[in-house]
Amino acid sequence: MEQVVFFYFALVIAAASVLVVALRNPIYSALALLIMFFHVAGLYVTLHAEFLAAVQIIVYAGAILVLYLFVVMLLNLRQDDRYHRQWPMAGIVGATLVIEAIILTVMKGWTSPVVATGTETTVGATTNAGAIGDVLYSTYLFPFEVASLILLVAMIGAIMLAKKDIGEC
Amino acid sequence: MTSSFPWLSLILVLFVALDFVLFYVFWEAMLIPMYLLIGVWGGPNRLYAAIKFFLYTLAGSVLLLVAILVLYFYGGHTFDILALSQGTYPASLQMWLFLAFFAAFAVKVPMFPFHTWLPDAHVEAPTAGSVILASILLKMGTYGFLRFSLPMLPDASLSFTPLMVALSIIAIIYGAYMALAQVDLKKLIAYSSVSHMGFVTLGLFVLNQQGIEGAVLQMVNHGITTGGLFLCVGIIYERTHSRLIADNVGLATPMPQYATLLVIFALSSLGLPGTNSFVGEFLVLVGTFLWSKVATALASLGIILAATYLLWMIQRVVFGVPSPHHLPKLSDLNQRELATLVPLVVLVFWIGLYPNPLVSRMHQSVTNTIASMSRAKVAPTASPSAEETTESLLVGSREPLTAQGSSR
Amino acid sequence: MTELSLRLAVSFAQILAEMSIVMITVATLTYFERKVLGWMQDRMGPMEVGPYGLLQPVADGIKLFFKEDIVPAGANKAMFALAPMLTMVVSMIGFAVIPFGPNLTLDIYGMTIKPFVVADINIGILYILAIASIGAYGIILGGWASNSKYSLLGGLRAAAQVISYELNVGLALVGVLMLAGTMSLVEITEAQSGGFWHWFIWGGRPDGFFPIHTQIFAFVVFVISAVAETNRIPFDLPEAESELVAGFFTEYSGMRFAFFVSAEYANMMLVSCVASALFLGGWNAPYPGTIFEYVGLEQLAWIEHIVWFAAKVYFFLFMFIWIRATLPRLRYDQLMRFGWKVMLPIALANIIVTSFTLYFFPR
Amino acid sequence: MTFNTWLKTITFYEILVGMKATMSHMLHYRPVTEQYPHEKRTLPDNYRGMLALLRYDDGTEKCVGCDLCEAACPSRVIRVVSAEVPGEPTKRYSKEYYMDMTRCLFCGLCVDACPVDALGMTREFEWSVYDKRQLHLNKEQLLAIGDRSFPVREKQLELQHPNVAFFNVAFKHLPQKPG
Amino acid sequence: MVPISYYLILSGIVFLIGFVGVLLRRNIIIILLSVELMLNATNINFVAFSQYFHDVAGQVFVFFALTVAAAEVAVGLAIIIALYRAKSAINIDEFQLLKW
Amino acid sequence: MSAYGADLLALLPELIIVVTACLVIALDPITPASRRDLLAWLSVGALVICLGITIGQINSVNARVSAFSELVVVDAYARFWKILLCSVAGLTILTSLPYLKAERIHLGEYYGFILLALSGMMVMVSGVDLLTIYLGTELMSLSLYVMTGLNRSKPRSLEAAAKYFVLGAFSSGILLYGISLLYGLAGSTKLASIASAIGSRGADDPLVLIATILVAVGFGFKIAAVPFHMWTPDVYQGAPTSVTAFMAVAAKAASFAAFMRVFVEGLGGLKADWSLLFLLISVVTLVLGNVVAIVQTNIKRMLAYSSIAHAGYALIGFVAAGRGIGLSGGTPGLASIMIYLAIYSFMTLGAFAVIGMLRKGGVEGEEIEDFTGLAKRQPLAAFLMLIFMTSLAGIPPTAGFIGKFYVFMAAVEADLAWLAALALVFAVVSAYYYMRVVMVMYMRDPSPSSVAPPHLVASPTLSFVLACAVAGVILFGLYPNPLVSFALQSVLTLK
Repeated sequence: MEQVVFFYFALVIAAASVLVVALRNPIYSALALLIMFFHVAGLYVTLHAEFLAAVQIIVYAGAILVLYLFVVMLLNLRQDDRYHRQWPMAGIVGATLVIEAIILTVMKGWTSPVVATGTETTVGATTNAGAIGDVLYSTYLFPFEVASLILLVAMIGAIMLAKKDIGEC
Repeated sequence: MTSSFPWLSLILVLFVALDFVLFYVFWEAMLIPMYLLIGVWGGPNRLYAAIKFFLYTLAGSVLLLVAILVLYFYGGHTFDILALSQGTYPASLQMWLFLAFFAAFAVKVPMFPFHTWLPDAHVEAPTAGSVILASILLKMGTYGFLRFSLPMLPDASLSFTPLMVALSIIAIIYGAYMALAQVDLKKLIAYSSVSHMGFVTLGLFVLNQQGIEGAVLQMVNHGITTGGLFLCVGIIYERTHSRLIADNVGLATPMPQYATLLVIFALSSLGLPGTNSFVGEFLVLVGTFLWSKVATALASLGIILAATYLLWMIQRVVFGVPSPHHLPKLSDLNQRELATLVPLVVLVFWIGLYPNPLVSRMHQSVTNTIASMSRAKVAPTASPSAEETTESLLVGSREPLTAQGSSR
Repeated sequence: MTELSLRLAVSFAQILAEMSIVMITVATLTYFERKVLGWMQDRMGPMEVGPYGLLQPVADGIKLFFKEDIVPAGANKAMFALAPMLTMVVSMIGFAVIPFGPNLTLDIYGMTIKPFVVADINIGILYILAIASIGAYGIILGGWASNSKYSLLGGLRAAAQVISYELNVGLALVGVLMLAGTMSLVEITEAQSGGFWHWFIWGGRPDGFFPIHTQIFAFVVFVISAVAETNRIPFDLPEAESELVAGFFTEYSGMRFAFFVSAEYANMMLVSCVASALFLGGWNAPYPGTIFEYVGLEQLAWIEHIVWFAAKVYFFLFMFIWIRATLPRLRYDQLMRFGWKVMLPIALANIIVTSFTLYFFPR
Repeated sequence: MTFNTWLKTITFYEILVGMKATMSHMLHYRPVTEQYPHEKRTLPDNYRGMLALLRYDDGTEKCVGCDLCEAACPSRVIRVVSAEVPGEPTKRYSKEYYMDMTRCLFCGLCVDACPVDALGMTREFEWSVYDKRQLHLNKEQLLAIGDRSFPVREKQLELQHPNVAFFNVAFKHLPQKPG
Repeated sequence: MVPISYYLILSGIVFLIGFVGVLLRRNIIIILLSVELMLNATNINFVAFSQYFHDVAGQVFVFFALTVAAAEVAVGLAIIIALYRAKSAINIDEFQLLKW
Repeated sequence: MSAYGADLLALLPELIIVVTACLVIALDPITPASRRDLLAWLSVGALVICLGITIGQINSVNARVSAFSELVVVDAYARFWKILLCSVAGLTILTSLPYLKAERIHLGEYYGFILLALSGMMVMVSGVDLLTIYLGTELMSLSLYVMTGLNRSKPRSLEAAAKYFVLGAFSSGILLYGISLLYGLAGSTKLASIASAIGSRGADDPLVLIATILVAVGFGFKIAAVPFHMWTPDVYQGAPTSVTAFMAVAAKAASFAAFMRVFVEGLGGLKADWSLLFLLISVVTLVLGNVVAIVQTNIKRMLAYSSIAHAGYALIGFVAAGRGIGLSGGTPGLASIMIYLAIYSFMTLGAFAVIGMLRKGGVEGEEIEDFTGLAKRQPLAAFLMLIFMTSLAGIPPTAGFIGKFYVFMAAVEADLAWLAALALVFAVVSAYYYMRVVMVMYMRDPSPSSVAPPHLVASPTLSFVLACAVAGVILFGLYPNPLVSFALQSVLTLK
């Protein structure tokens, strides 16, 4: 059952990813990406990461992709039926990575990893969101602050760049 | 222009440096002022000449740095030239190091295949630049051979001797032959420089007392004589604004003092007995004779050719009828020019007639050099410290580099 | 397998019931909106179809159902068809986590079923936010796919507005989350039991009345942002009739139009449910316990709870209409400035103040 | 900004006042709506409704086919095809008379222009139809409207209008009253 | 139980598609969408490993990656809009002032 | 609150910088345009204080001090970079002051962004968890994207920002994927546990190799190593000059710092593998950077390729470190990178300051041709440029030589004499294009067509920056011992 669910999600994710790259219309690409985001969120739910699933939808689908659509519409982009001239390069890179992946799975696969025995909080004690919240404000306080700075930079930077009239000295 | 000279004078440090890195630093530091000297105050084609000079010399010397670093690790983690001279190195390593040294020094000398920058640089450089180039910079190369190649890499030097001698003789004959064809005074002297420096390298690599002493003496002589010649060309250039032989004919009448001095320097350059070059070249040829008679014969050819092109030059420049439109400009030497040239003339005759003070001073060090070479030949792995280093290299447990180790 | 199918059946029944409740409410809402607007404007509202116009929603539905479905030339057909469906579906599935009544559990064949909430998931609020954020897609796509300037402008405005105000909605809820310490709507509502002053709008502590944790500012921010989020007057910039004809659904007709409209009403209902559950104590009565319990009919207490919940929701819905009857539409820059420069700082300040009060006066 | 205005701003005072106003209207519910199909308001005397062609009381049409109404109409509503009365070369009547009511703006200029008062404006206004071709009225329909809107006609056409005598030299061969 | 390698392969495929998309497409928006694909592939990895190790650190990393992605998008789209105002083009090979 | 007291104290410099950045951004709207200088001086003041604190920490703290549950450390290694980065940021601000005014983009936020970027870099250099390193990288990159597009009136600036952004996002995606694989290997993103996991799994696991390659590629973009360099010339050319200077110097240094820490502390077990990889990369970088720089006519573009080439030189030190034998065998290699980058910072900053100064004179001083006859117009500026170019070419007695010297020494020690020789040959190639600038300045007369080139007046701040840069180049060239010993001591804390 779990495998069936996984394969459904995986199939849709992969197909949607291909569509994102292959479709000519940016709007269609964005919508394919939306489908992909939903299925990734579904995958998270099967992995018992409900918090991330919700955040995935809220942030990726609700904010990031809406922004993309907004910009696509603002700039009123229609068809884009041209590809870059980098077919050979992309082909080579892609083929190399595919071969690598095949080697990876066939030759060695995933051997038993080292199970972490650190001081990390483990999932299960409380709810998923609770667990993440706990570590976010204790163990990961410092990255949290750095992330807030990143958002500050993004906010001010976006305003500075997109503002129509800029104050000059 | 004046700002370049203090910087250039730092070259002197190069000749007294006992630290290899210090040597290298000053070796390279000379490049920029010389580059500017040629490039800023030079002739019409100065940009080409400057960049050619710069790239040739730099390209040669970078390999020197690698060689120095390799020596550092094989010679007991030190940059002390004396200590490194004591060390012994595996033969194959010596070959590589010698080639690296060769690239640096041969460009500077310049030896035969690497000499093409020299005529360009000389022609385009201002007089002062030419003088410094000829008198000092070229000696850096031969000094390098004498100071590093011979004592540090005796086995390689020995193996490369035939090649070096061959190159030297080619330089002697080729330089002289090219000088014959020149119509530009400066280019003529530049090619004669190539030829004369060939004598120096020839003397160095015959690896005996006479040869090396002659080479060292010839280094000094070349500085004096060629410097004098370049000064003479500069003086005439200031007056007629031309360095072409065809433009400067018949100077004996309007400029008798100048003509006299020019003739003296030219004769010195072709090695007339009684002048300084004769002593040097003679010693070199004696040394060469001990090594190979054929080589001596071929090298002597250079002297004959030198006589040809120099005398021919004298004939054209000093004698004949001066062109009328140049005549008003041809005033004889003034006090300053005399004060510059006369000491050189004094030196020409002093060394030519009484070279003993110089030769006796260099005698001991040349002996030491030769002795260190023979020591190496006898006992390839004599130094215990060197042995330990090699051992540790082979085993592969090197001690970490510390701050003290890297400081000079 | 039987258990699974049974569970599916139960869930299906719950969903069906909830959907019909929502749809019926939406239908009545369309009626009441017109009626109330009429009353407030000294009119009568619909009076023709049925007694006092009561069958008007049915008539509207039939009319829209039989109307010609027009797809504009140059429209992107697939997207044009997709947009209303997306909007509709999104507005419907949000109700899954809303507790309509008390947290009872029924045991049927060994299964535990919560009859008044379809899915009590522990990230209920995040779920609601996620769903609300997807709602913008239908609008944006509808606006884009219509190949019409009005629609495109409406879609653009909707995108900007939804993003701006969704932030405020999310931040306004944070104070409540901190007070409740959970993200499940059921548990949040339960935490507000015990009477009027225990509702999170006042934030009274269980040990007595002292509304230091009051969330009234968050409540105001939430309500205003919710109005904006549902594109209602005075924030109906995306569908401004007088400027953009009807904004993103200018080109829609028939059932697709109906979808958009009913989705808007469903959204109104959803935010009303969330507001009552989070700020006004959900199904809790404004007095401790229930009257039925005092009378001795504990089994029927849920009826009272549901009535209270419905009352609160309908109060909000009424307020939506009330506001519509009162206020004119904002200008676009006013809307943005209000959202970013007024609502956002208030919401942020509320979070800070709440966290401080919670730190010094823990619940 | 005084404290008072500040306070009003943060408490949304003006908005609350407005909401109070709407609420008070709702609570004091006095609708001004008239349930139109069921109760109809009285029309004013000078109401300008549907156009109609009139007759004399002996059933003769008043229209003499002079085309002045057609010329006066700003919306080109009217089309008149006039013809001689058979056998009486000096007399004319409107053989065909069309009005496209979809275009009419009920200005009344045609009525003013009519030299014989053959046009009248009725008080009919409920003319919504499903097919707008039905609003392209011909002479019979217009006369019918006139008949039902003005059942009482003037008695003597000679006395009716000074112009009539000028236009209608004799009355013997006028078209007969229908049926 | 789904083996962890399945997740790994899935994320590898998605990453690859995103990678190829970046190289292949010329529309800057689609390039950025492809970058989002790459980031999502990463997140799948993290969540899968996090579940595998019963360790919440991976999920925290995803949380931060999401934050960064959002910030990047904000800045990137601002740049694109500013650029579009200046140039009316968003295909990368239409930027001719600088050699690509 | 008190629980984090010690942690906060350890990260006091970062805190000060972040607080100042916020302060600058907050004060900017209420500062009149004529008084914006004050914001710059505020930033510089904060940097000076930070510098003081960081230097003060050297004596008081000699061990690794972990902070915030071992996500960041304060050790001598981090402190070395922090001192360097703080100085560079301060000098950049002083350079920007006249430049931004001349470009008419004197915005208060600019200083805030520099400080924020700096704080990102400081997080990078002190992070020992891939999470903090990643976040620091992103903080730095985002600030730089914005700063690149600062000059919005010029499409070139925006194009540069767009390119930088696209490739930056791409590279961070790759880096993140590598990090996720490493997390999968070790079950933690801490460098220490990654090291131990690699130790227990062995280096021949293909997954380990793929993760390593991906991380290396991600960092390769940041340090502009070939073949991940394509953004560099465009971005350097398009960005405002002061931003370019900051990018070329501080961003590269910080990226290298994080790069070294990740590969030495985390992936040290794979030394043999990655040193081979970097060997290839460094050779390609050297060749391409130096050869392509020759044909450039724009000096910023030329310096961009030169910066690529310099990354190649620094990578040699890295290869040498990877080849190092024994526990601390890589020490000289790593120290040589630190020395190299410190010196590189001074000379590049100086070069860009001169370019920025030319802009101030009203000359669009970006084409190499614009420097024609500078020696005649501005002997001092030309002389300074000469010194910087000489140093970049690595000719003694300037500091550039010292940098190369230690790198090559490390290379030779690691039996890579051929690599050193190759690099030196390309140093000669590089000398060609550096000397071309000198040639243009000194050996060409100012073109008569240009109407009376304005007399350049260096503002006091710019003079100070130039003085610092020249002092650095000359002092470290003549007496590098303090720097060398500092680097050697610092690198020892890198486990």
